[in-house]
Amino acid sequence: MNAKFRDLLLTTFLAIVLGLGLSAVMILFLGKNPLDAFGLLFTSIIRDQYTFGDIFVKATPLIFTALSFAFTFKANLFNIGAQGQFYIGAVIAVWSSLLMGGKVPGPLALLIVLILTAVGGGIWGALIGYFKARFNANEFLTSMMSTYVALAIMNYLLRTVLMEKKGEYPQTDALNESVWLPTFVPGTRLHIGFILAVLVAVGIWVLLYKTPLGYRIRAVGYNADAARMSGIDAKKLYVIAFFISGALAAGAGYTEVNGVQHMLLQGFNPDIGSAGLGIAILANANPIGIIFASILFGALNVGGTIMGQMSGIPSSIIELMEGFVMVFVILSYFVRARLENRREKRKLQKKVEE
Amino acid sequence: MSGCGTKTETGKKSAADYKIALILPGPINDQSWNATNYAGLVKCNESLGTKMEYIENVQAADYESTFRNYGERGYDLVMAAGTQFDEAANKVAASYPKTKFCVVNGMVSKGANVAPIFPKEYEASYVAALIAGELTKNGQFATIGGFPNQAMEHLLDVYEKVSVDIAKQRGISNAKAVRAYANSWDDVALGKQMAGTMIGNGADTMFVYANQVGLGAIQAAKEKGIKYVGFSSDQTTIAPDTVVASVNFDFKTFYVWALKLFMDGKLDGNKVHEAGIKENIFVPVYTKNVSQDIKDKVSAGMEKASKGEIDFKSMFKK
Amino acid sequence: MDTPFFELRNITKYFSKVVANKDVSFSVGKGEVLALLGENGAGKSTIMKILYGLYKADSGQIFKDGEEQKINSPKDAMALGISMIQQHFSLVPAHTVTENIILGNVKGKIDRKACEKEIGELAKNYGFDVAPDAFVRDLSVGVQQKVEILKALYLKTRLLIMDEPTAVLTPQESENLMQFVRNFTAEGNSVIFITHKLKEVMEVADRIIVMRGGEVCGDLKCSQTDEKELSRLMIGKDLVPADRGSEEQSKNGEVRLEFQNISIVEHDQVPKLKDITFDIHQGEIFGIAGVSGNGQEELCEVVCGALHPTSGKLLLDGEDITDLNIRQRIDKGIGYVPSDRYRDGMVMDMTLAENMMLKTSFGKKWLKRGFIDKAKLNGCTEKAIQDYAVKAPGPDAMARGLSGGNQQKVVLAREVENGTKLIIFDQPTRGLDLGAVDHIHKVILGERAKGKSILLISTELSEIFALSDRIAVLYKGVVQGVFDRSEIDTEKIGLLMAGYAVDKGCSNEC
Amino acid sequence: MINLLIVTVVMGTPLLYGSISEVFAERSGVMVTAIEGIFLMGAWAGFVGAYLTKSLLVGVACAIGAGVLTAALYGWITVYLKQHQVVTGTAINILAVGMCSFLQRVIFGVPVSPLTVTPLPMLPIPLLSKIPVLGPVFFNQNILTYLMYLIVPASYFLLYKTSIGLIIRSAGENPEAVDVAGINVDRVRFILVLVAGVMGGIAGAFYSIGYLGMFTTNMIGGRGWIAFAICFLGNWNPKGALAGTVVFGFTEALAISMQSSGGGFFPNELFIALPYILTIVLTITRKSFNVPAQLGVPYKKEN
Ligand SMILES: Nc1ncnc2c1ncn2[C@@H]1O[C@H](COP(=O)(O)OP(=O)(O)OP(=O)(O)O)[C@@H](O)[C@H]1O
Ligand SMILES: Nc1ncnc2c1ncn2[C@@H]1O[C@H](COP(=O)(O)OP(=O)(O)OP(=O)(O)O)[C@@H](O)[C@H]1O
Ligand SMILES: [Mg+2]
Ligand SMILES: [Mg+2]
Repeated sequence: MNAKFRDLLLTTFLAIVLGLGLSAVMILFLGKNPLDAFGLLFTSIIRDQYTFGDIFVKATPLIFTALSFAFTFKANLFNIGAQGQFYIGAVIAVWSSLLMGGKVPGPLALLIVLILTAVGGGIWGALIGYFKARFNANEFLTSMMSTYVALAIMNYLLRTVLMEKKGEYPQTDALNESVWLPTFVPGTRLHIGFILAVLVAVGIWVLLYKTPLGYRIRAVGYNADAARMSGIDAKKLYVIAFFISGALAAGAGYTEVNGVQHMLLQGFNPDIGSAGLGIAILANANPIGIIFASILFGALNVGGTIMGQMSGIPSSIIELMEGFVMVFVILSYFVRARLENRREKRKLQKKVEE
Repeated sequence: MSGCGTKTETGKKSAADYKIALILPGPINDQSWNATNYAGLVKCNESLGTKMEYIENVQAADYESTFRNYGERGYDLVMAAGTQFDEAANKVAASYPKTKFCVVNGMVSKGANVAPIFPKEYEASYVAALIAGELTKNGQFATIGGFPNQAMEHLLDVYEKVSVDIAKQRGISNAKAVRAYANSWDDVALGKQMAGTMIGNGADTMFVYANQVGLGAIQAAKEKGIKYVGFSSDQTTIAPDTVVASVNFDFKTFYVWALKLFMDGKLDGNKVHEAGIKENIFVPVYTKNVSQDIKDKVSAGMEKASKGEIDFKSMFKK
Repeated sequence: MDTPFFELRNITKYFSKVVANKDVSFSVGKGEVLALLGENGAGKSTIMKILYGLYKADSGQIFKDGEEQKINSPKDAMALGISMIQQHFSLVPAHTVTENIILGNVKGKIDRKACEKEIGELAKNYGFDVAPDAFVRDLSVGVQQKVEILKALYLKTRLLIMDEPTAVLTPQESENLMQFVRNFTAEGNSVIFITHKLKEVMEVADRIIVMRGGEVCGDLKCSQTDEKELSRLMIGKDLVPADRGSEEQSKNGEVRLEFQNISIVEHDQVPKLKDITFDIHQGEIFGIAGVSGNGQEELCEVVCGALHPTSGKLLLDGEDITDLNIRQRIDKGIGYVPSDRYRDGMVMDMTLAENMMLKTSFGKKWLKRGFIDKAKLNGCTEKAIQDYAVKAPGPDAMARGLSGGNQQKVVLAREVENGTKLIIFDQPTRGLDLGAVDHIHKVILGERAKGKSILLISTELSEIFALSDRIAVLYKGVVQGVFDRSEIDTEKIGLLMAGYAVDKGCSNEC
Repeated sequence: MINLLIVTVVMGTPLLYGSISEVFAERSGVMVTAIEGIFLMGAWAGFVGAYLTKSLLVGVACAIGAGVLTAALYGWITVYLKQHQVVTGTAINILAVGMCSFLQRVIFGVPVSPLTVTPLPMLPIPLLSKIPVLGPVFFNQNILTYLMYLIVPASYFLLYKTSIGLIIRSAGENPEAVDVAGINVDRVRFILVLVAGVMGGIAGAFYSIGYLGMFTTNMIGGRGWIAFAICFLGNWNPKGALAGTVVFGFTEALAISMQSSGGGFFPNELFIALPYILTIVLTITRKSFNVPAQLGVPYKKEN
C-alpha cells in the first residue's frame, strides 16, 4: 500500500473517531454514559435486517445530492441548490407517478418517471448554468436562491393541483403500488434505488474521468480561458454541467418518492441538500468515495435515531456527530498534506546528505 | 416473547407491562405541539403508572421505518403525534397485527389495529372565539394559521364565525376577521412581522395556531398592546397582560383518556376516536384581566356545545 | 577588505519537492550593482525572497554591516532599507498608482490629494512619466515596472532587489532602467539584479553571482569575465547556436496564410488592428516585432479564431477562413502557443497527458469505444516528454508541478503536433533560461524545415532576428512595413517600434 | 405604508450587520460561508446569556463571544490551514445547529412553557421620533439599530478612506502585494473573519433578544445566507449592502404585508418567493460585478 493511500485511510478513520469521540464528550454533559450510548449506536444498526437495510435506504438520496454537488465542484463550479432541485425532482416524480400509476405497466412507468424527473430537475438546474453563461450571474448566489423558489413552487402545488383527493392536507395521495420501486432484500425496505444510486455514482466517475465530455467539463471548470482557446464552448458546458447536476439531485427526489415515501408531503426531507454537500466533503468529491461516505451518514442517522429513542439523548446528537466528523475530516485534509510534505522533505534531505 | 409481559393475578396486564411508544415529529422542548404531547406522556406515566417511551424529531422520510421499528420489537401501542403520520401508520399496520397504532390528530383508520384519536380542535377554537368575541373593542379579528389544511381551515372558520357574531351582537356592526397563513410552523420572526402588520392594519384581537410562529405573534401583540387569545397550551404565562386568556388543550387528560381506552380494550380499530369539550380536553385558562362576566358567558357556551346544541359543521366554509 | 553592506551566509532552503538553496553565501557592497544569473529554477528568486523576509530559510544567517539580523517579514527587511521588486509584479490592478505605492506605508486616514501630490513629485524627481491617479490595470507593463520601482523609492531604499525586471520591457525601456540603476547606485545605494540576459549583465553589473541547482557556482567581477564564460557557468556546457538551414526555401514556398485588409474597430474606439495586409509562405518564419500591447495578441487571436475582425478577410491556402471558429481552425491545422500559458495554454490542475488532448478533445484521435484511450494518450505524452526533454515524472504528473519552462515545452509539443500547416508562437521564450530558449528555437526552425508556416511574435529583437525570414513591426495596430531580415537592423526596428513613422516599404536608407 | 417601512428597518438591521461584516471579510478575500452558523450561535448564546443573568447586555456580550468563537474556528481552518471555504462553512453550519440544539437541552432540559426574556426596548429619540413618517420609521428603534446607523458610514469611511481599508481591499485583490508590503495577509484575513464573528453574533442576538425575546433552533432559517447574498448584490461595498438590504427588506416586508392581509388573487407562495426571485433577477441584470479578484482563494506562499 502506498504511503498516500495509507494516510488517506488512517486520517479519515481518525477524523471519524475523533468526531464521534467529541460528541461522546458532549453526551457527558447530559449526565449520560457515552459508552452505553455509543454501544447502543453500534449494536442497534446491526440489530435486525430491517434496521441494517435502512442504512442503505438513508444513504440512497444522499448519494444523489452529494454527487450533484461534487459533479459541479469537480468542474470548479458551485451548485448549492441541490435541495431545490430535489424538490423539483420530487414534484415531477410524484406527479408523473400519480398520472401513470396503475395505468401504465409498472416497470415502464418507473422508467418514464425516472426520465421525466431527471430531465425536469436537469432543466431547473440548467437554468443556473444558463444564467451564468448568458449573464455571468454568480452561480453560488442563483443556486442558493433557487432552492427557496423551488420550495415555494412545491408548496403551492401541494396545496392546489397535487393535493390529496380528500382535500385535507397539503400532501399527495399515496402512489399506486405499481410505481413503487421494488425492494430487493426481503424484510427490509431497501429498494432498487440504492443500486441505481451506486450505478450512477460509478457512471459519474466514468463520465468525469473517462469521456471527452467529462474531460471538457473539468477543463472549463479549472481554466475557462484555456478551454475557450481550445475551441471548447464554455457557455454550453456550464449549461450541460448544471443540467447533469440538477438531474442528479432530482434523482434523490425519485428514490425518495417512488422508493420510500410513496407520496409527497410538505416539509419533505428539508436537509438533504446540505447533508449531500457534507458528504461530498467527506469524500473529497470523489464519486466512489461518496458511496461510502453516504453509507456512513446513513449509519449515523439510523444509529443516532435509535440511540436517541432508547437512551433519552436528544436527536440533535446526529447533527452534532455529523458536524464534528465533517470538521475533523476537513482537518484531516490539512494533516495529510502536511504529512506528504514532511515525507518529501525528509526524502530530499536524505538525498542531499548523501 | 418479551411483548407478552407478566400477568397480574386478575389476569389483566398492569399498566407498566405495556410496551408503549410515542413518536414526535419535533423536539420535545419546542415549547408547543411536541412539548404538549410530551407532557401528556409524562402525565400518563405519572398517574397511570405506564412506562411510555418516546422518540423525538422524526422526519417525514422516517415515519414508516420508525413505526416498523416498534412493530418489529413487539410494542403493544405505538402513538404518533400529528396527522402527518396517518399514511404511514395505515400502511405499516397490516404487517404488525399485534401492535395497535394510534395517531393523535389522526383522521384515517383502515385496519383493525389502527385507532386514531382526534381532538376536535374546532371546538377549542369555538371556546377561543367565545372569549375573543367578548374581549374585542373594535371587532377587528386577526388569525394566523401555520399551513392551510382542512382541519386548520375548519377551526379558523369556526373561530371567525363565532367571534364576529358575538361582536356584532355586542353592537359592533363592522366586525370582521382577517386570516393569514404563515406557511411555517417555526419561523418566530415571521410570526412577529405578520402579526405586527395585521395589528397595524387595525386588528385588536389575535388568534394564532402555528406553533412557534405564534410565539412571535405574542411578542407583536404585547408591543402593540392588543389582546391575544392563546391556543393549544396555556400561553397566558408568557405575557399575562396580552394573552389574557388561553384555550389549553389538556393533552394530559386527553392522553390519559386515550390510554385508559386502550387498556380497557376499547381503543378499537377502523374508527376515529374523537374527543372535545365534552371530554374536558379543552380548558379555558384566564388571567385576572378577564372579568367574571366573560367567564360565565364562556362557560355557558361550552355547556351548549357539550350538549351537542351547536352545529359546528354548518360553520365550515368548504 | 571592508565589511560588506549585506551578507548572506550558508543559507539553505527546502521546499517540499526541491532544495531551492543549498548553502548559499555571497555579499553585496555599498554602491555596488550585483547581478544574479542562473537557469530557471536555480534558486535566484528564492534566495532574494529570503533576504526580503518573504520566505524563512531552513538555516543560515544574514548580516548587515557585519551585524547579524533576523529578518522574519518584509517589514523587518524594509526597516533595514531593503526593497524588492518581484518577478511577477505584486501590484493591485484594481487600485490606483498612489494606492499601490502607499499600501502598508501610511497610517490612519488617507489624504488622497496630498499622497497623490507626493507620489507625483517623487516620479518627477526620477524622470518617470507616471500618473499618480491612474489605475494600474490601465497601465502597460513598462509603466507598471516604474510603479514597482517608485514603490521601492518611496521607502527610501538602500538596497534594491529587482527580479527579472527587464523580461517584459522594450529595448528602450530596458535602457532607461539601466540608466536608473546607474544613477541610483551613484548615490551610494546598492542593487541586486536578476536576469537571464547576459548583455544587460555585462552592461550594468559590477559583480556577478552565478547560481546552478540552488548553489553558487561562480562569483566574478564583471571586468574579468565575458558572456561565454558566464553562459558556460550557468548551464554547465557551451551552447551551439541554432542553425537556420536553407535561406532559399521560404521564398519559394506557396502562400499559406493571407491577411486581407483586416481591421478590428469597436465603435468609436481606437482601432485594435488597422488594415493589416500581408501573407506568410510555406516554410517561412514571419516575425512580428513590437512593444507588447500594440495589437500582437489581437493579431494572434484573429488567426486562431478567438477574435473576429470587423472587416477584412483571412485566407488559409486560398480558402476563406474568416468566419470559422476556433475549433474549426484547429481542425484546419493551425497551432497556437499563446504568450500567457497560465491563462490560455494549459489547465494547471490537470495532468500532462490531459493537457496534451486539450485541443483535440472533440476528435476521434483519443477515443476508443466512446471513452478516452488512456493508453494511447499516455504513450503520446511519454513520447513528447522524451522528444522535448521535459523535466517531469511522467504523463500523470500535474501540470502545476512543473516549472515554467517545462510547462512551456508541453504546450509547444502539443501545438507543434496540432499545427500541421501553421503555428503561431507568441513570446515563446519569455522568462526562460538560455538552455530552454535554445531548445525552443531549434524546434521552431525544425518545423520550418518541414515546410510549416510560422508566425512568430516576440518583443525580444534578438529572437526575431535569429529566427525570422521576414519581419514586420506592429505599432498601435498598424503594420509599419514588412522587411526581409537582411534589409533591416535593430536600430531601425527600434525606431519603428517606438512609432517613428517611416515610409511603408522603406528600406536601407531611412 | 409606514408600517411597511418600520418592518423594513427592523428586519433589515440584522441583515445589514451580517452583510457588512461579509463585505469586510470578502474584501480581504475570505467568504464567510459559516455566516448562518455564526448567526445561530449568536442568537443562542445571546439568549442563554440574557436569560441566565437577566441582563440583555450580558446577552449581547455572550452573542459576540459565541460569534467570535465560531468565526475563529472557521477562520483558523480556512485562513491558516487553507482549506476550502464553502466546504468548511457547510460543516460549521451543520455543527452549529447540532451544538445549539444540544446545549439548549443540556442547559434548559424540557421546559413546560416557553422561555422568554424581555427584548431590547424601543428607545424613541426625543424630537426626532416625532417627525412624521421618518420619526416612527427610523427613530423609534432599539439600540442595535441605532448602532447600525453609525456602522454604515463608519465602515464606508474605514474601507475607502483609511490605510486599514486599503490593506483590506488589497488583501482581496492581490494578497501578494500586501505580503510584499510587510503585512501578514493571513492575520489581516483572520482578524476580518473575527470581525464578521462579532457582527454576525450581534445579528443573531438581534433575532433572539433584540426582537423576539426567545430562542428556537429554526430561528435563523436561512437569514444568514440572505445577508451573504446581499453582500454580493451590494457589490462588496457598504453602501451597496445598505441598498441591497433596503431592497430585500422592503420586498420581504411587502410580501409579509400581502400575506397578512389574507391573500388574494396571487398565491401566498409567490410572495414568499418574491425576495428570492428578486435576488436572482438582480444577479442576472447586474452589469458589472466588482468581485475581489482573490475572493475565496487561500493565500499560499510556499509548498
Ligand atoms: N513557493 C514555492 N513552493 C515550492 N517550490 C518552490 C516555490 N518557489 C520556488 N520553488 C522551487 O524552488 C526552485 C527555485 O526556484 P526560484 O524561483 O528561486 O528559481 P529562479 O532561479 O528564480 O528561477 P527563474 O529564473 O525562473 O525565476 C525551483 O526549482 C522551484 O521548483
Ligand atoms: N505555489 C506553488 N505551489 C507548489 N509548487 C510550486 C509553487 N510555485 C512553484 N512551485 C514549484 O516550483 C516549480 C516551478 O516554479 P517556477 O515556475 O518558478 O519554475 P522556474 O524556476 O521558473 O522554472 P523554469 O525554468 O521552467 O522557468 C515547480 O517544481 C513547482 O512544484
Ligand atoms: Mg521562471
Ligand atoms: Mg525567479
